[in-house]
Order: sequence, then structure tokens, then C-alpha cells
Amino acid sequence: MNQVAAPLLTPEQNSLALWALLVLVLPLIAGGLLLLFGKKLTRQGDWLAIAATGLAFFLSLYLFFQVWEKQAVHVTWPWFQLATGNTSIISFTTGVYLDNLAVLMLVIVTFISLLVQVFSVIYMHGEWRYHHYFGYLGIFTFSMLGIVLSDNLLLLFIFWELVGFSSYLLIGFWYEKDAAVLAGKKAFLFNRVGDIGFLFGIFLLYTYFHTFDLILLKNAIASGVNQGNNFLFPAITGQADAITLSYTWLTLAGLGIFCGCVGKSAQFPLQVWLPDAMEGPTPVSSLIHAATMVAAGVYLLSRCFPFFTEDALLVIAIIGGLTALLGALAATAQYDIKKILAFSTISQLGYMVMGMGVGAHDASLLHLVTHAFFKASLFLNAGIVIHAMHHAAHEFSDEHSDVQDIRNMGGFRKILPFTFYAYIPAAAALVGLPLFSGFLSKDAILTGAWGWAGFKSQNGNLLYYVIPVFAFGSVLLTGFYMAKHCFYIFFGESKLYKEPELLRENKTAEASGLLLVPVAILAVLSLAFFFSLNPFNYAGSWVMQGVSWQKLLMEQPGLSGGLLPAITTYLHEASYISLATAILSILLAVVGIWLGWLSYKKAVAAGGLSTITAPTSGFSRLAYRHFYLDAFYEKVIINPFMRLSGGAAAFDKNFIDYSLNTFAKIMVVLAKLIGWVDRWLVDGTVHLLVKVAGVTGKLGRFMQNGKVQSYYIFSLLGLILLFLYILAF
Amino acid sequence: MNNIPLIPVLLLGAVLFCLGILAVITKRHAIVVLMGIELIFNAANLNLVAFNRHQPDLMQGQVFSVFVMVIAAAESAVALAIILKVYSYFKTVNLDQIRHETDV
Amino acid sequence: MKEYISSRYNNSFFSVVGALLKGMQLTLQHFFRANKRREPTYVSDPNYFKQPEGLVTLTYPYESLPVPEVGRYRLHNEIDDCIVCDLCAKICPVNCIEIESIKATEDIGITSDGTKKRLHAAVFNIDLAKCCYCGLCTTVCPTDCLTMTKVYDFPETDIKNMIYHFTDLSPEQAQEKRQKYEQQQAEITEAKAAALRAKQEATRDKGNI
Amino acid sequence: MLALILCIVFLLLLVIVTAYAERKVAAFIQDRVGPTETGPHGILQSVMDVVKLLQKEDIIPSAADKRLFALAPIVMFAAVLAGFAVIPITPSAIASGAYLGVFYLLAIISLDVIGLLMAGWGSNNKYAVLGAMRSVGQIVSYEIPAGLAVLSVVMICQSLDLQEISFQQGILMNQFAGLENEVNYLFGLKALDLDVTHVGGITTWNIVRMPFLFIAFIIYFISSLAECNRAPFDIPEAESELVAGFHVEYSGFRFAALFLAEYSMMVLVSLVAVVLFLGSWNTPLPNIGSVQLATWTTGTPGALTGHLWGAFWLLAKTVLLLYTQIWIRWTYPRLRVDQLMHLCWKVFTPIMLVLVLLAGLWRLWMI
Amino acid sequence: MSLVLIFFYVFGFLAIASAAFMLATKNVLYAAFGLLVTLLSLAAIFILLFADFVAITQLMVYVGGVLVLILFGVMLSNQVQGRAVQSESVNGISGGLVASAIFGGLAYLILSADYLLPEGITVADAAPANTKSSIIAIGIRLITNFALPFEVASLILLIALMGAAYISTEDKHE
Repeated sequence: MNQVAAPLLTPEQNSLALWALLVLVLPLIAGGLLLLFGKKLTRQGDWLAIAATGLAFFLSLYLFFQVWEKQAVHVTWPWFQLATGNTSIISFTTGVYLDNLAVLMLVIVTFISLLVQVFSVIYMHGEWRYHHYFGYLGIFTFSMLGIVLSDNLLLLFIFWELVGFSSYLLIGFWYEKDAAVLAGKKAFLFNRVGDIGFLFGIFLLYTYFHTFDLILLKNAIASGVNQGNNFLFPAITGQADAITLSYTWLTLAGLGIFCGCVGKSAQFPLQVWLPDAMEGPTPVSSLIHAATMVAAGVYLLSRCFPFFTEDALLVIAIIGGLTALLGALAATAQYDIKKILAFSTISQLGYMVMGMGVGAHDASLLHLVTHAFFKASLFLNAGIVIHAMHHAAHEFSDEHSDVQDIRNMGGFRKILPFTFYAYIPAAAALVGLPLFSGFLSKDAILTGAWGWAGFKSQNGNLLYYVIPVFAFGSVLLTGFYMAKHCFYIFFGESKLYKEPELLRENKTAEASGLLLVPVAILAVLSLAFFFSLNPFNYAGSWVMQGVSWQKLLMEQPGLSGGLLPAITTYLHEASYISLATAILSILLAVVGIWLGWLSYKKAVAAGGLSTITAPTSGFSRLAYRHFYLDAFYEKVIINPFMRLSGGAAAFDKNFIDYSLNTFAKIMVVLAKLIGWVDRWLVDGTVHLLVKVAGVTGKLGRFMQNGKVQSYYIFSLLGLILLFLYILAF
Repeated sequence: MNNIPLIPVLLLGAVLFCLGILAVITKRHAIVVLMGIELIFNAANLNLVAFNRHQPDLMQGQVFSVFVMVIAAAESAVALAIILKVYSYFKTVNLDQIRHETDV
Repeated sequence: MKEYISSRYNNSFFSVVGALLKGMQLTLQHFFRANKRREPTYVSDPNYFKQPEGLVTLTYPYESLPVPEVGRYRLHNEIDDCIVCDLCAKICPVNCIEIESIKATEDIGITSDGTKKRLHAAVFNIDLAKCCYCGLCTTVCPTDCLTMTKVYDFPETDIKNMIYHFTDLSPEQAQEKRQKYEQQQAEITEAKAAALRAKQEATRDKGNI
Repeated sequence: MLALILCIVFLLLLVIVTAYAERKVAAFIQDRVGPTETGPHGILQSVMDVVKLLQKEDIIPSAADKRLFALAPIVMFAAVLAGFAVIPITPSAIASGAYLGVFYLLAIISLDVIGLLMAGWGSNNKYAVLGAMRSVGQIVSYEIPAGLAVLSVVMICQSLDLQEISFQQGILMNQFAGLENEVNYLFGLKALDLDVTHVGGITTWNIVRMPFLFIAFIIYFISSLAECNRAPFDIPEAESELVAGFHVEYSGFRFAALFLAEYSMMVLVSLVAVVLFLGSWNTPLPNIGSVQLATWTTGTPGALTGHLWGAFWLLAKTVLLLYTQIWIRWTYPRLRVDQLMHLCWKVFTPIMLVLVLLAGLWRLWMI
Repeated sequence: MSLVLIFFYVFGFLAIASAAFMLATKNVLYAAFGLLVTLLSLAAIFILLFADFVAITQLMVYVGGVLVLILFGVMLSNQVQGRAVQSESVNGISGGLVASAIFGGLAYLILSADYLLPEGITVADAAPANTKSSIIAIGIRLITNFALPFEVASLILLIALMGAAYISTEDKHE
């Protein structure tokens, strides 16, 4: 096994792998030190965390330039061995896999993490357990990097769980608040639900292929031959014979892995934890929603892309499209500055997952990258705004107003101009306006979706067009809610605090430089130029080039077979789709913004910026409550169980008891009847009959005495009857 | 010949099993009923180990007897928690009295 | 409560462990100083205050702190100097001194300070189980024969032994002295009676004359 | 058989000495002299105490459950004594070389709990019941960190046999059947490439073979204090609240049995700590070049020198631990129940879980 | 009669006797101690059957765990000062009939079944000689052939732990 898994490595590759490991452990070391000794260090050790992450970032950059478009490094080490009794020994390997995708993720994760930590220095200043916060961030970054670097599913799963755990720590960081504790718990539990599926997917794959190694798995799967309903795989390592696997099981394995993504990337129907996760500190939201936790699901899909059959991909596409639409719809009705962004994240993740499902693998990853920057930027902007609101609320000793409600804000364009100008590019990128990064990636996904639908519906089944329609609908909604978000916060005039100075750090600066610099960097990175020299052509983007499926999967699309090349060809032929998508998406975005402006004007005109009431009209209430999904779970999962047990008890009491009681009653009536007949007709033999009937009635009552031990006796009588049967025959 | 024949062990198991059943049937105290259940588990375990002694190639018998113990531990923990809850509610653990209390 | 404690003390891991170790160190120091012993010296000894370390216990019956010369513990009566005046018995607040005196027939001697002794002490018992060590008896003693000594260690297994007998007369001697005195009294009474009778006779004689 | 008798006599002697040392050390720490009268420096005090207790009338309270009351001390004493059976005293002397020694020990210690419950309930006294309940709650809880600490050692040593674990911790390792080709590296780190198989001494003790085991040792030691109901975890016997806990009604030879069981328990846990963590009967002196300190102070296994050296080192370390137990008792005040449980469940158990994981990884990757 | 066989009969008799005592006594606590003796005798029989790991697990789980739990349950569910911990018997006759019928059936089945076992087998005698204890074999089986039941058992334990903890917590809402 080792001979197969570890081809000859050049010293350079070995050293690259070691550098990668250093990147991995740096945040862990910093985090561990902070958790243990943070209180003793100067400034509670935030410099240590930032320095470690910064170092990790620069190492990642080095790795990026060494690996990107040049080579793929796969280094393995023996991990552990299991003896299987009398047969051979099973070895497990672990290792580092660096390819274009991995180094890209490395850079993004460490970069966003670095910016978020710098931002947090001011944002979390004076916090009790300041050092714990940075420690948790370090562990979180470590876990995410582990997911990125793992070359096998088992290790990946371990880091996957670590991410879940550290996100639990971060979301519940303010554990004095009940809501934060509940949110952390909820996120944790919903992730577990997905992870069970993930685990079963891993087990299925292991059962068939006897390896966790992603590369070996990929090669094994790529060599499979489609035989109608089955796949024939040639003999793989450690296996004597070729194996035949049914399509259904492979689909199930793929869906199992997708379950993990559903939990972590907040896909329908497990997305409800994400809005609640806003209870965590805002920089944490920024980190979780931009580059790390939720992106992990998409990353996983990309890594495991070859393992998905065509049917599995279809499910993924449907779930993704549905999530995109539902998230966007919910976002339209929210008024919490962070909740809107949270639902927007759900929606955008839906895009990415849908992109994976429709085979737009590279477009999805491009969107992952661009989304990481602009969403981080938006959250950090929101953080500045909340910080300012808190500042003012503190000055006024105002503890009743909701400082996160956008209806309480307004006019920040003048008060916090720098923030406003940093906010605009990011928001525009999210909406998908041309010249901004979001346009590129969203356009790519939309084109892919359209192309997929077109290709699939060649047999006349137009239902496939539902997916692109969902996607385009989401574009419109995105424009609408982002416009609202922007207008409410930055336009008009401040609703709550009339003195703008109170919202600023001091007369000259609107906020501390450490808050503004990360935001500024991210805002600049939301421009399209960084991703493609031609801001209207995503195909030329260097990211797209680097992560295209031909490169990542080595021309082996895996179980989905010829789907990807076929779609590519189809898109090539129907070249109008690309152009139409671009125009349509811009149009929809603009219309969305216009509608948002109308809605804002209407609200201002109605003076209806009341912060107390929740929306009352039917649909917006539905959207505000997130389609009552939480209530749905309460009703569908929890209550039915309660009702089921209640029903069982009622069944026992009302049906079984009742029927036996009735039986007994009938017996008594019968006995009485016979008694009457006996008394009025003949005695003698009839008396005997009466006795018999009486005894039968008594037996019926006796068996039905409600004592569990008697029931036990009667059930044992059944066993005795069985003995008698055996004795008799 | 340090070998115990199979039949006596199985008969011992059968006796313990029946005593366990007797305890479950005849006792009024919920905890004694629980003890009877433990006795039944043990009788089953004895059979498993005895069979394992005579067919040890895969150790199924011993492995499964360990599983039986695990289940028994889980079972008794939950059962005792329930009994204590019942006690705190009805102030008795007498099965017949509990039945009368619930039989409204 | 919890907040109060955590605000007052540094509850971090290292300070707690440090405090625990400090305690262990303290007890260990005491343990190792156990090879030193406190000397049974009196407070006037210059060494008395220079022994802050080591065991403080004295193994009593074998060693003890010295008692000062003026220690006021067990009573002692120097019976040769005692004039059996009974003052001590009268002043005693707890009535622990029991004295029975016998008048002597003649002067029986002189005490060391020159007082004449005229009484025999038939019984001179001090019940030290009752004594409260107030010292009043010693202050009233005219001949300074009753004193307090520095003996403080005189436990007994029988409480009767706590009664100290100081008389130098055995009961037989006391009986003899008593008889002697009664005899003398009888003689004196007889002599007086004879004298009276003679006087009466003389008077009667004169009257007769 | 001889080993068994020797062990029992030896260990009972050790128990008696410990009871005496307890009083003497307490006195010294408090600047007193302690017992002095019976024998020179009072060394016969414990013997006399036992003799006195044996002479006393056997009082069983009339309201007590007589059978339970009478049986409880015997059950406790038997349980603790049974634990001694698997303790290796020297390289060739062990009462019973059970292959599952460690596991057996953990199981046997839990038998002790039954005796406690019998004593507490049988006394028909509310202090006794309260004391027994507290004691059982405490012992059962602390079995978890202690068991995990033992588990981490077992993971490192890959054996449940106490004698095998002992052999692994010294220069005699390769003489044990099955360990002929094993190699000890310093700190268990193969990467350091310092072969200390024949250096022996302290370098092959478990706390050095896997340095994290030192933390496990500390936790095991503290947990064992709780399992023996020793101060500062003596809330089951808290004089100021429960008079004397579960043995408040006992007197005469039954009290003596309880007393001996308690002190035997102390000796037993100290022996286990020494065997598992502190090199068992191995010498602490390493071979340095041609100065073969370890070889000189080990003797020949099986011969008289081997017996004497082995017993000496084992008992020396045990006595040191016993002294520490006494020392701790006379230093710290008693904990509250909630503090006790907090320490067990929220501090020790998580730390030990991490350490067990570490031990596993260490074994996988390092050795 | 080899020594092992004699020991087996002694412990078997002890197990039956103490189980019968458990049935006969009215005192719940005595019943628990009767069960204790049964469990200990069974542990001894396990050792005689070359199942030392199972025997010690029996000690640990049943004696150290389940029985302590039961004793705790008895003590917590009876007032210390009140009546003695008594338990009456019901269904004596019917229960006895059923149990003896089942025993008769079982005994008949055991005695009449054809076990297809090589009498005086050599495998069983050879196996303990190879390995000093059954624990190595059990350990290997547990993480290979029986890995799934092992994991499921751990899940069940966890669920039971959570369930028991949840059930026994005070219900604050009522």
C-alpha cells in the first residue's frame, strides 16, 4: 500500500509539505498559548495571534506561488495500522495534498483570518476573556486549514468536526447571553445531523474501496466502467478481484457526503442554524460566513466531485437552487443588520452548491473566492456600524433600543463616509453589478445553470429550467434586499441618535484605523479586476483557469461521466446563453435595486420605520420568520414524537383496553342472558353452561387486570405453548 | 481434562433464567423486578460464554457477552432513573400501588 | 458568593497551584524542624525566647519547666514551730484545715522565733483536695510555720491520701497528753476544792470560836 | 504461595507502620511529639491500638441490620486485600501473575463500594447513611479520572499485566517473555534516537518514557486520595458534620477491620501508583557508561539479591508516596462536596480524556 | 471429577442458592446482596470457562456498576427512618407454574438438542495455551469483525447516559 500511495517525492515537494504543516499548526500553537497563558501576556496576547496568522498567511503565499498552475504535491505518511485477526494488516495513511484549490483556499483562509483578527483588536477591545476569543479564533483557523490540507476523508472528517466544535465556541462566545448559548447549541446540533450523513457516506466509500485517501479514491473511481445500472471497477489496491457496484449505492454514498455539506454550508433544510449564529461577535460572523466554516461544505463538494453520480448532482442542484431562493426571500423581510447578511450568505451558498450540482464546478469555486472577500467586507462594515451604534448607545445609556436594527439607523453616509465607500463595492459585488467581482462569478454560475438545464431538457422535459429560474429570481431578490440594507443604513438621517459626533470615534476619525484598514483592503478586493483582466468575461479569470475541472480532477469527471464535457460542448454551441445571462442578470439586479428604493421610499413616506412591530402582511411575515422552518422542525420532528408516544399510550388505553373491556362486558351480558334462559327454561345441564360462561368471563377479566406482571405471565404462556409444539412434533 | 461439559452449564443457565423470570413475575418492588431482569441477562451471558468455550474461533460468544453487559448497564441506568422519577412522583415503587395511582 | 470570591482572590491556575505548593512547603518545614526540641528552661533563662522552631511539647513526667523559688503550691506545716493557734483553720475559706488542740500541762518548748508553745496538736490535717491555694492561712500564721512549697506534682490514686497529717503526736501519745491534762485539771480542781473546803472549815472554826 | 503469604504479612506490617507514621508525622508537622510511651518512640502504638480494639466488646446496635452490619467490615477488608494479589513485589515475586492485573484491580476496588454501602445502611444511622452515600458518590466519580490515568499507562505499555508493565520500566525489560526485542527510547521519542534500554534507572520509568504521564500521575494520585477518603477529600468522614461517617457505629474488632481496610487501601493505591508510573521495583539509578549503577542496584532476578533490591525500591517509593498522603492530609482543609465534584468532572476528567488521546497518539507515532 | 468440574458445581450451586435467596427474602437490600453473590459466582464460572476478560468485566460492570446503582436506588427510594425495605410477593402460584414449565421446556430442549460439538474438543484447550488471555482475541475482534456493533453499543451507552441524566433531573417547569 505504501509503495502505491507514496511515489518518489522530490525534496522540494517534501519541504513544501512541511511548510504546509507549519501553516497548519501556527494558528493552533498561537491559540493554545493564548488559551493557557493569554492573561499573562501583554495586551492579552493579541499580537501573538496576529503574528502567527500573518506568518501563516505569508507562508501560504509562498506555497501558492510554488504550487499554483505548477504542480500538485501529495505527501503521505503512515498513520496507523489495524490487525485483522488472522489476515493481513490494514494500514492507514495520512498526508498533505496541495493542489491549486488547496493553496487558493490556504491563502484565502489565512488572509481573511488575519484581517478579521486585526479588526477584532478594536472591536473586541476590553472584552472579558479577550485572550480566549483570540485563542478560539486560532483553533478555528487551524481546523479550517486542516480541512483544506487533508488528503483523506477520515482526517478531513476529524477537522470537519473540529470546525463544528470551534464554531460552537465562537458563536456561543458571549455565553452570558442565553440566546448565544442556544445559537451555539443549535449550530452544533444541526451540523451533527448533517455529519451523520457525511459519516455514512465515508463509510460507504470505505466499505467499497478500502481506502480513505482522496487521491486513491479518485483514481479508483475514475477507472470505473459504466455498465448500465452498475459500475465495474478494476481491482484496486488491497483487493483481489474487480468489483461491481450498483449505481444506487454510489448515489447514496455521494448524497451522504453531500449531507455533510448541507449541514455545514447551511443548505435547505438544515440552514436554520445560520441566522441564529449571528449571536456571535460580528468579526466571527465575518470569518465563519466568508472564508471558513460555510465554505468548507462547498470545498468538500469540490474535493469529492468525482464521487457524485448524475442523480446525486441533480439532488445537489435542486437543494442548492431552493436554498438560494429561500435565503434571498427570507432576507427581504429582515431588519437586523446582521440577519440580512446571514440570509444573504445562505442564498449565496445556495448558488455555490447549485453551481456544483449543475456541473459549473469552477464557477462555484470562483464564487466561493469572490464571496469570501465581499461578504467578509460586508460583515466587517456591519461591525463598524454596530460598533458606532454601541458607542452612541453607551453615551446615551440607552439599553432599550436595538442597535442592530437597520430601521434605527440612517444617514451614516455622512457620518461614516469611509465605511460607506468601503461598503458600496462589496454590496455591489453581492448584487452582481458589472465591474465588481460578484458579477463574474454569479454570471458564471447562472450560465452554467442555464446550460445544464438546456442540455438536460433536450429530451423535452422542461422541468429542469426550474433551477435557473430559481437562480435568476434570487438575483432580483438580492438586489432588492441589499438596496434596502444600504438605503436604510446610509441614507436619510439617523433615526435614533441625532448627534452624529457620538457615532464617531472622535472629531477627526470616524473609527480606529485598525477597523478601517481591513475593510478597505477587502473593498478593493471586491473589484473584478483582481479576478479577471476583462471584467465582463469570467472565462478569462485566472481563478477559473486554475480550478477548472480539467485541472483539478485531471480530466476525470468521475461517476457523473460525460456530463461535464457534454455541458461544455453544449454551452459552446449555444453561445447566446452567455450573453443573455449577463444582460438578464444585470437587468434583474437593477430592477431589484429599483424595487428596493421604492420600498424604502414607501417606508419613509409612511413613517413606518417603527422598530417594534414585526411585518404583518402574509408573505413578509412568512419570510421574516424564515418560512417558519424552526416552527416546522418543532412541529414535524419534536411534536410528532411527543404525539406518537401519546398516541401509543392512547391506543393502549383506548383501543386495547377498551376492546378487552368490551369483550369482558359482552361475556358478562352473555352470561346473564344464559342465566336468564336457565332460570326460565331448564336447570340441570344449563347450569353447567352458565358456569362455563362465567368462568370464561372471569378469565377474560383476570387476563385484563392491568398488572404488567400478569401480562408477562401470559406472554410466557406463549413461550410454553411453543415448547409444547416442539415436544409434540 | 480441564473441560466443563456444555450441558451442565446450559442447565445452570436455564435455572438462573427461570429464577429471574420468577423474580420478575412475583415481586412487587420495582427494583427487585429489575434485579430479576439482571439475572435473566446473566443467564443468557452464561450460555454465550459456554458456547464460546466450545467454539472459540471467532470469540463471538465472549464479544457478545460483553455487548450484553453494556446493554445491561445502559438498561439499568435508565430503568433506575425512571424508578427514582416514579418514586418522587408517587412516593412508592410498589408496582401494584403505582397501578392503582394511575388507574384514575 | 462565587463572584465575591473570584473578585477577591486570584483564581488563575498557577496562583492556585502556587498557593497549594506553598502550604505543602510550610508543613514540610515544620516536619523537618522536628529534630529540634524546646529546652525545659525557665522564663528568666536567656535562651527562653530564642527557640522559635521545633517541637514545643515537653515529655512531662520526664522533663518539666522549672518552678520558681516562690512557687505557691502544696502547703506544708512545720509542726515544731506551730503553736496550734487555729488562726489558719479559722481564715480558711474552704475549711480544708482541721485542727484539734490539747492544752499542755507545762510549757512544751519554744518555737524558732521564741514564742512559747502551750498547746499540743492532736490533729493537724490539711485536705489538699479541697485547698484552693489562696494562701490566706500562710499570711495569718503568727509563727510562719505554715508555708506553700513549690511541689505541685502530688496526684494520688485514693482521695483520702490527699489529706495530709502534720501532727507529730501519734494517737496514743495524744491520748496520753489528754489524760495528763485531764489529770492535771482534776488535780487542780481537787486542790481548789480542798482549798475551798479548808477555807470553809476555817470560817466555820472562826464562827465557832 | 510463599509469595502470597509474604506479601500479606509484609503489607499488613506496612499498614501498621503507616498508621503509626500518620500519628507521628501529624505530630511533627504540628510541632508535637506524638506517641512516645509504648515502646521506644512509641513504635508499638499501632500494635497496641489493634490489640486494644480486639479486646473490646463487640457491640452491635440493637436497631442495626445485624447481618449487614457484621459483614460489611469483612467485605471491605477482603476486597482491599484481594487487590494486593496482583501487585508485583520483586521481579520474580508476585502473588498472582494475572494477565489482566490492572483491569482486575479496578474491578476489585469497586467491590469496596459495596462494603461501604453495607456498613452505612446496616448501621441504621443517618450519619452513617449520609457518609456512605457521599463516599460512594465520591469513589465512583473519581474512579473515572483514575481509571483514565491507568488507561493512559496501559495504552503506552500495551499490557494489562502489572509485572510486564514493571519489566518495561527498567533494564530487565528484555528478560521478560515477549519483550525480547523491545527498545526503550528516551522520552519515548524514536526521533531522539537515544536508546536507553540498557541505561535503565529513572530514564525508563513511565513518567519519563512518556512525559505527559507525569500529569496523569498527579491526577491519579489526587484521585486516589479521593478513593481512599483521605483528606482533603474526607467529606464522607467529616468529623464536624457527620461525626465519623459510615463507621460511626462501629467499635471493637469490626472498627479495627475498617481501620485496617482504610489504611490498606492507602497502601494499595500508592503501590499501584508506583508500579504504573514510578518504575515499580526498578532502581532509579541509571547506568552511566561503565558506572553500572542500575545493574549494581538491581541484583539478579530470582536470586536473593534480586528479591531484596526489588522489594527495597518498591517499598521505598511506596513509603515516599504514603508520606506524601499523610503530609497532604495535615496540610489542606477539607473540600466542599460541590468543589469535589467540580474538580472531578470538570477538571480531571477532561484533562485525562485529552491525555488518553495523547497517550494513544504518542504510542502510534513516537514509539 | 476434575478439580475444575468440582469448582464449577460448587459455584453453580452457590449461584442458584443465592438467586433463590434473592427470591425468598423479603428485604430488598438482602435481595440485592443475594444478587451480588450470584454475580460473583457467575464471574468465577466465567473464569473456569476461560473467559477471564468477561469475568472481570462482569465484576466491573455488574458488581461495581449495576449493583451499586441498584443499592443506591433502594436507598434513595425508601425512607431511612420508615418501615424496613420490604417487598411482598404476588402471583406466587401462577408464577411458579409458569417458571417451572419454562424450565422444564428449556431442560428438555437442552438435553434433547444435538449440538454437533466434537466432544472433548481440542480447539478450546489449545486456544488458551496460545494466548495468555482472551483479551487480545476479543480486542482484535471488537475493532475488526464487530466494529459496527461496538460503535452502536457506544452510541447506546451515550444515549442511555443522556437519557438517564435527563430523566433524573428535577423538572423545573412544574
